[in-house]
Amino acid sequence: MIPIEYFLTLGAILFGLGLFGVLSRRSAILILMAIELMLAGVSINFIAFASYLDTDAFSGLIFALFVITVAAAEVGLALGIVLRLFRERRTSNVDEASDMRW
Amino acid sequence: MLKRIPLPSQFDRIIISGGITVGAIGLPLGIVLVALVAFGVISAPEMVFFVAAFIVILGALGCVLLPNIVHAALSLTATLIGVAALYLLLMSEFLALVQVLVYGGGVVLLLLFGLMMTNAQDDPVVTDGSQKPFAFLLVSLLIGTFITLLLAGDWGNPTAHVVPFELFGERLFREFAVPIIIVAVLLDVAITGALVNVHTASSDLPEESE
Amino acid sequence: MPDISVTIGMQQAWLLPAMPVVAFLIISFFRKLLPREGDFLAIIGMLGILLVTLFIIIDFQGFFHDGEFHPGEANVYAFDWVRISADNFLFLIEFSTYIDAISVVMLIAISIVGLMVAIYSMGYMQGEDRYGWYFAVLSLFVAAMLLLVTSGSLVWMYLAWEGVGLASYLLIGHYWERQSAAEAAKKAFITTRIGDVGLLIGIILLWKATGSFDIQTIIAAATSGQIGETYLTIAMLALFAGAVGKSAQFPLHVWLPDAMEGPTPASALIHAATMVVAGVYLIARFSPVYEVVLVARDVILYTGLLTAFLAATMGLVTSDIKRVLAFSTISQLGFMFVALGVGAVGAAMFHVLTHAFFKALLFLGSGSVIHATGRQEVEYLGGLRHKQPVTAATFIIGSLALAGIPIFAGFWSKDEILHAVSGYASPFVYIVLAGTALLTAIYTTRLVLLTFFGSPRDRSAFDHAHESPSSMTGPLLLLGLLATVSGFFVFDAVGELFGFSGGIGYLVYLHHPHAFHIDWAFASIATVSSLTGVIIGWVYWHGGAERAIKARTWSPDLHALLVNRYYLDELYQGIVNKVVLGLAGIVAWFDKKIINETGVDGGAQFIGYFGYRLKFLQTGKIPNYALGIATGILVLSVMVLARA
Amino acid sequence: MTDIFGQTLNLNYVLLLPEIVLLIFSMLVIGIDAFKRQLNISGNVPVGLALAGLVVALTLSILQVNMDEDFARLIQVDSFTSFFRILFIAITLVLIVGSHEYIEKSVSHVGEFYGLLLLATVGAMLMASARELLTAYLAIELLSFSLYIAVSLARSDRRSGEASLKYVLLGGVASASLLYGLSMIYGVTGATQYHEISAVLSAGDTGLTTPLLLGLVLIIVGLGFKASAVPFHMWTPDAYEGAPIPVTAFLSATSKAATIALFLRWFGGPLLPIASDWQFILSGVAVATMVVGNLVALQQVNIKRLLAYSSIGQMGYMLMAIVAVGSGFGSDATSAVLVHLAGYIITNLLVFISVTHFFNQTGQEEITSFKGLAQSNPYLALMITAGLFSLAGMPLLVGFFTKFILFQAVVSAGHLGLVTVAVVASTVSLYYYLMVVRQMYLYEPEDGTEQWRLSLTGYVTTLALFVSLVVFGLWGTPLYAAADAAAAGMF
Amino acid sequence: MTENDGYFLIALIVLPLLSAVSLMIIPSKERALIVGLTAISSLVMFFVSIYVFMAYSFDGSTFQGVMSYPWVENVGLLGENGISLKVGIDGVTASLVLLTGIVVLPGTWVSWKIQHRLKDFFILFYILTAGVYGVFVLLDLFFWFLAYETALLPMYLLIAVWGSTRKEYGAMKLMMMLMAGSIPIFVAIFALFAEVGLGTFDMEVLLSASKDEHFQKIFFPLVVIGCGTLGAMFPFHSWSPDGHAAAPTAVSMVHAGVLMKVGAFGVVRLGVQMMPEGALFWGPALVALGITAALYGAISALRQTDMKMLMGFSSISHMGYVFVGLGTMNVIGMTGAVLQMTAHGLMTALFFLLIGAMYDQSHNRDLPNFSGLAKQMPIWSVFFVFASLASLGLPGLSGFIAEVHIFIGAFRSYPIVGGLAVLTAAITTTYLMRALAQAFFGEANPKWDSLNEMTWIERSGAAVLVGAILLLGLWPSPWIDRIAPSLSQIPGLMM
Repeated sequence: MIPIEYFLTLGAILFGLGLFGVLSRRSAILILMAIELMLAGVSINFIAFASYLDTDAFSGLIFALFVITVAAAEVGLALGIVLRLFRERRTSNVDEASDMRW
Repeated sequence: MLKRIPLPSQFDRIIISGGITVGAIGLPLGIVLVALVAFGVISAPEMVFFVAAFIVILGALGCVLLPNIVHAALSLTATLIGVAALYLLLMSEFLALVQVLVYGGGVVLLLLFGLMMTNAQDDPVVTDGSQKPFAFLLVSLLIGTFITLLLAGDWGNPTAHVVPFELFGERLFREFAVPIIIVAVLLDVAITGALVNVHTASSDLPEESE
Repeated sequence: MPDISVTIGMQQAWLLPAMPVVAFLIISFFRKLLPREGDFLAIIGMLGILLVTLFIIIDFQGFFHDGEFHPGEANVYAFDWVRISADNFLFLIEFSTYIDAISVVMLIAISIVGLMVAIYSMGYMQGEDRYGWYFAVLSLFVAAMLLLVTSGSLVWMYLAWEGVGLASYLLIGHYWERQSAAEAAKKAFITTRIGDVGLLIGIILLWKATGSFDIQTIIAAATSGQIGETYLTIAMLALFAGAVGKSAQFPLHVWLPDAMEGPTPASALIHAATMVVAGVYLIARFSPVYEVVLVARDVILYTGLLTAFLAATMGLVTSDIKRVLAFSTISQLGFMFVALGVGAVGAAMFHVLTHAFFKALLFLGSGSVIHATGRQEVEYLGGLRHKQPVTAATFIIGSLALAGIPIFAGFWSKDEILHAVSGYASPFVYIVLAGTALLTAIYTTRLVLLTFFGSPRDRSAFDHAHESPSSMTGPLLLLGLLATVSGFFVFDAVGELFGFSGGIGYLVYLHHPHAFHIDWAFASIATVSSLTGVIIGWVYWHGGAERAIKARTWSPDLHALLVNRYYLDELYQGIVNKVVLGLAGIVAWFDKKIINETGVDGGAQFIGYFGYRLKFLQTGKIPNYALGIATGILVLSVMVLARA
Repeated sequence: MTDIFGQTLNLNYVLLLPEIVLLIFSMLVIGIDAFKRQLNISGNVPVGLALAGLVVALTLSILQVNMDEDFARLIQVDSFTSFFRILFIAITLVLIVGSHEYIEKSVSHVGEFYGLLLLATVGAMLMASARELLTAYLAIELLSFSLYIAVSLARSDRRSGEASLKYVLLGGVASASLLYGLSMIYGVTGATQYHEISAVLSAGDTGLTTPLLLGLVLIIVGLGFKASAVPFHMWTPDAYEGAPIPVTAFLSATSKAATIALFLRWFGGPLLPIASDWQFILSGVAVATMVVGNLVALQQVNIKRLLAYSSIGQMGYMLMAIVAVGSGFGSDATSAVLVHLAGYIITNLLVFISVTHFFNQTGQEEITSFKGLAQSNPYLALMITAGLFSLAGMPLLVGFFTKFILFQAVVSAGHLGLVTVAVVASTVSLYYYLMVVRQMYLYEPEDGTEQWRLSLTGYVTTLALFVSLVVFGLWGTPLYAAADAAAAGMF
Repeated sequence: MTENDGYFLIALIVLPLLSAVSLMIIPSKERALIVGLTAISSLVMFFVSIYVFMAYSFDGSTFQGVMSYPWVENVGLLGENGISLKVGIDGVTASLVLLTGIVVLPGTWVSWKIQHRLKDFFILFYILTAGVYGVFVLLDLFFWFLAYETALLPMYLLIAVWGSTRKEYGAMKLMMMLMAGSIPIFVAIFALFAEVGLGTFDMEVLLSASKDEHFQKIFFPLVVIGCGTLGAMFPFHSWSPDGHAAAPTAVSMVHAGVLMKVGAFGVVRLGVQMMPEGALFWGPALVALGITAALYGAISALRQTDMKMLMGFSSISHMGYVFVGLGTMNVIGMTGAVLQMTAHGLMTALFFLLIGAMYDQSHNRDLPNFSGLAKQMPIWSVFFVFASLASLGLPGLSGFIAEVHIFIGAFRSYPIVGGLAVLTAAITTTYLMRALAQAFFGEANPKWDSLNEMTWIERSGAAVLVGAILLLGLWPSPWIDRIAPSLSQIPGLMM
């Protein structure tokens, strides 16, 4: 069988890559995608734990299900805001959305 | 707005580049993996894991590195589908299904529409920020630390189990009724939010200064 | 009069300061409402003092018998002023009076001169601004002075000591509209205060060693050898520092000449007769202790000697009539300290008494001259004996007393001091002191000649001059009498005449029952040297004083040195300006720049600057913010990794 | 009903009545508002409905004060929950009453706005009452989602969208971190129920210390983001500045309080057995928060940003107290936190409502625009001064009492060093509060500024808050007793 | 003091607060009403203070007039009597209460001529007064600290709104420094509560509870630094000159006269009484700081020209004596320190009253600008000379009796310090005499012919202070008999 560590490592890498995306991207939508990557890493964790360690209660599965749902909702919500920003400023570049600072 | 998006050529390029990638890297790797399975060094599920993991990581890298936004979005799809494959490996078909449907189908499409509506394709400034090298260093360290911390733990030697579908549903709707209600409200909020922001009456928006 | 002495006597010594205090309070608050601004109250107070002093002297006789003084209950306990008590511990400051022969001598001087000066002032101060205030302060001074000499407790003595300083300050600065008067008052107060630092330290040191502020207890403890010698020496030297300040001894003598900015009668009382001898009184009071600490006594001796000589030389060239007298006062005080330094307390106190009379006389005389002419520089006076015969006569009497011409009071006391010094080991002291006596005679003669003889040099002043009113000449005459005869008091026979069983000599000579004895050899030497001085003075300054002017050109440097008072004022001023104010400047700079601007404001600015730098982390860009989060995650995970 | 393991599930929906009522009313508000043109109803109906819902929910919450029961092992209705329910509902109530003029004037989509406020309140209430990780997570998201939108609702203000974007994107990162942390906790303990986690962790070494530590770090990151802990605070000033002022107030009050409630629930409950593992992390974060928050506040020129940094600093104090919760003084420290939280919220509401009214009148939010307020509106100047002084912990006001209790609890738990930092930081904070006070009292108003008055509701709310500020400042017993009871419910 | 006299102590706190609240209700146009109200309430406070002082009996019990109302108890970390409204005085506070009453009375009087927002001034002023009284009479650490901060809080606005010369800077600096000073006090209070561990802030309990010696050694310096800041102890004195220069008359009076004593009193109550072993250990350091401050302040004052700056540095110097006295750790020295608090309070209040009386007319305080003021303002000058004499420690006035105790106390333990302290008195003489000679005497400067004599109100105010100075100087027993027995109960104290 596949050791659980494989999944955890993969989860960590996905999480890290997602974070990297957030840090290095300028487009609001790409940042959203990167967040999805992070959440995917989390989901892998949850499901791995659920099916390896918590076989009776499998709460992790339920958790992952909700995570996916919430992530989807968040994308919808965030996209709305991005669109609004785009309509206000003709850009989805987050670096330009820096009227407020210091 | 739509005519500005050169869909066909994009897909062409993706298919070509994807094919070359799979051919150049995937094939030798696949051969190696098959060989390893054949010689009994790794099991078949492991081989599947490695293939899926390969796709996932590659897709993730593509998502965060590719300069072309549509390419990145498509890489994300690859990743998400790879993740779904992993879910299958983890014996949860249901979640794999949800993953493909919700993410591969819904979210990515949503994102693509978002990209299109924000004219991201034409926006020359939408590339990577200046802190990319530093972010790379930082994230490498971070991943290293995470993995070190994770692997330092003694996880034992558990095996994966299948969760019966009915049990899953029963538990979900019996015990987790409140979360479901909350999620329902949450979705309602999200819709409201999206509506409010997208449907902002033009009078509410400040005059655009161009 | 034994009946009265039961009711008023040494037990009622507290009345002495109380009466003038009442006068002070009434005059200072109600002088606008009182006729003559209440000067009569001051006079009444002085009369009361004289009366009480008389009763005290009568009471005091009772302690004299068998040629010895038996104090008995002279130390009168009055009340606890401060009392902190606990197990095995008592901190007590009590108010008490103590009268002995020294006090009585002082009381006589104060009461007589005080009364004379008060009466004299009625004429002298007539029509001045702040007439009543002057009398109020005069009363305050007398009160403090009497408290000083009657107090049995060192703390109360210190209180009075500062009180006379205050009165002196107020009187020197009486004409405060004159900047010079204000400066002189300031100088007097600060200079004496520097001495008082020593006095207070001495008092506390003595308390620390004995646990008491009672003078007699302290003396008893010190003489019985309870206190280590070094410790005691330091304490007694500290006390002497107070005396140096108050009695204008070198190096703190500089205030006294300037103090002549005050009204002349006040100078007569304070800066000649009474306050300045407080130092002498203090040392005399502690003389049994100084018998034990000979090092301290030597310090007193040489300080006195140096002061006497220096002051006399300065007196030679000073032109201001009052300042000449001031220098002579300093010089005479030096004589007294020399006497104390050789242990001749009796001689010192005798000189205190005679000096009080003749110096008060001289001051009042000079006041009369100033009052009449409006000038006090001798260069502008002359020939006044025609215009002011009474003043001139009394002034000459005083001068003769000061110069030490036989039969006048000063002769007896000064001779006594010289005699005491002659018994002292080093002939050098005697020679210097005798030389100083000679100098005294010279400058005294100079003063008299320039003022009252020769021809007037300022015509308008001379024409304007007139004899002073009787309120002024009366005291002059009385004091002239005293200056003539008071020296005889030392003879037993005179004492018997006044009803003292052992003679006043015993009183003055304290516990030296061998009392006064005159050594004709020394007396003649002294007389000769005084007469020589008078003659030298006559030679140089009679007529037009051409010789004196010629002598001045003989050594202009020396003359300049003397005129400028050995440049001590300049030196002190320099020290104050350069060293003290310089140090103050450094400290003020340190406070402003280092503590305030660098430490406090700088600290605040540093914090603000820190915030200012930090706020620019807030770039407004989402990836930067996310970087913050990521950095946080990394740092925290590395932290836990390091810990795990 | 029983669950799949055959254990009974308590499905007594009465327990959730306050939340349910609020949900229904929020839907009503949103729904009616959407059709208000068609139904031809006045603009006051949404606000009336929202208030009615809040009042009903408040009544129900008060009725449930003494309850201690769980709902399907997901929600615990105990005194701790009741404390926060009442607190949160009261906050929303006061905010709506105190600033409805502003909302009607400067907020777009008023109906949705009220609905979202109610929903956010529900989210906050669930955060305080959850006893299971998933529920807690969803509650956080409910609160956050509502606020993401609410932040973006300032009418005619470009900053609003920007603020919302920052909030939502960074919030996504933070909730991913939080989830990762939760997954670790789940992986190590195999449970999502608080009491089960607690049981596993207190049973001893699981052999999985390092993953657990990683989980703790990420949970602290996730919650720290919500609580604006440094260095996860950077969204705060921008979101505060861009949001409509009542939302800013809501962010600084409800959102923060709910996060602290969650902190207490988690770190005082399931994670308490491993206190020594997270205390040092949290101390570091708390110190950084106190220092950075107060230092940067010194340099602000916008009142909302100033208050943002000030609330960051305040969060530092509370995080510090949560460290103390781990030191064996759980109940005492918790009640101290609750006291301080309540005091902080009363104060903050007073300040924000006052600022709202100031903005209504002048349209300004620069600190310098407060110039001469003491003459143009002495009442409001007094209110703002009292509020700011209370935030600085000055005496006679509630801030002094609560800070005293809070710091004392932390010292009693043995963290003198932390308190020293806190006291220093709190002194620094006085400086920037005084900067505002100075503008109001020292300078003359601009020429042509006339005296003006607040609306009636403005007077009522500010006065009520001011009175409680003073009363609790001098006689903190009711507050402390309530907090003590609430803390007792948790331990 | 009888049981019921505790009501008078409570009245001391309630009266000023009540006045402040009443003032809030009165419309600001009603000047007469404001003046009347403040006149009555200041007089009542004055007499209650005197009564409290007189009623304190010598029988030696530590705290008298003790009254306690439970406030917050049995919740959280508070046990029985956790926080209680507890009042009571000992000999030290009896004399300080009297001082407050004496200073506030003329402080109120001289403030009546303020034209700008008189009502607001008095509201803040009375809150400040309530805080000061509170610090002296409250026996619960929570309320003590509350009162302490209450006394500081109004200071900012009082100075910044009604002040002069660089008022914003001075006010902010004063406020921030004093608040920074309360940091270590705050910390020490918490530590004390935790150390005793009885769940109560009752000071009587805390005083008698045993505290670890190590603890005392650590926290005593914190208290000294904290309270020392308010007491203008070197090197935390920097607010004093600037703050005093900026403050309005009454505030300077109360601040220098009373509030600085609150700081020194804090050292007594929280430091020496609470942590005697720590005090014994740190006594030499306190003495060293004190004498440094005394010399430093006096020497700095030599170079000051602004009268209020001069007084600021002079206060630093005089407060230095207080710390010397406290550091001697013997009853005489400490009694002297408390006496010095009173003496300096009276004297410096008089100074600031006088400076204010002149500054209100001339708007100038720079000594070199003046000359011969005694001509134009004779009565004022007499008062000023009197104040100077009191300040320089002239025997018979209040300063002397206090200083002599301090000197003696210092000499018992540290003769060198004692010597330096006496020397400082001479330096004090120097700078005061210089100031007098320069500005008050000499030729009158016609530029200031327009200056009027003090008003009768100001004269009465000054007279009250002069009377108190004389009383204390000539008859100190009432004070000493109250102070010394209270102090001698501190364990470990040398007699």
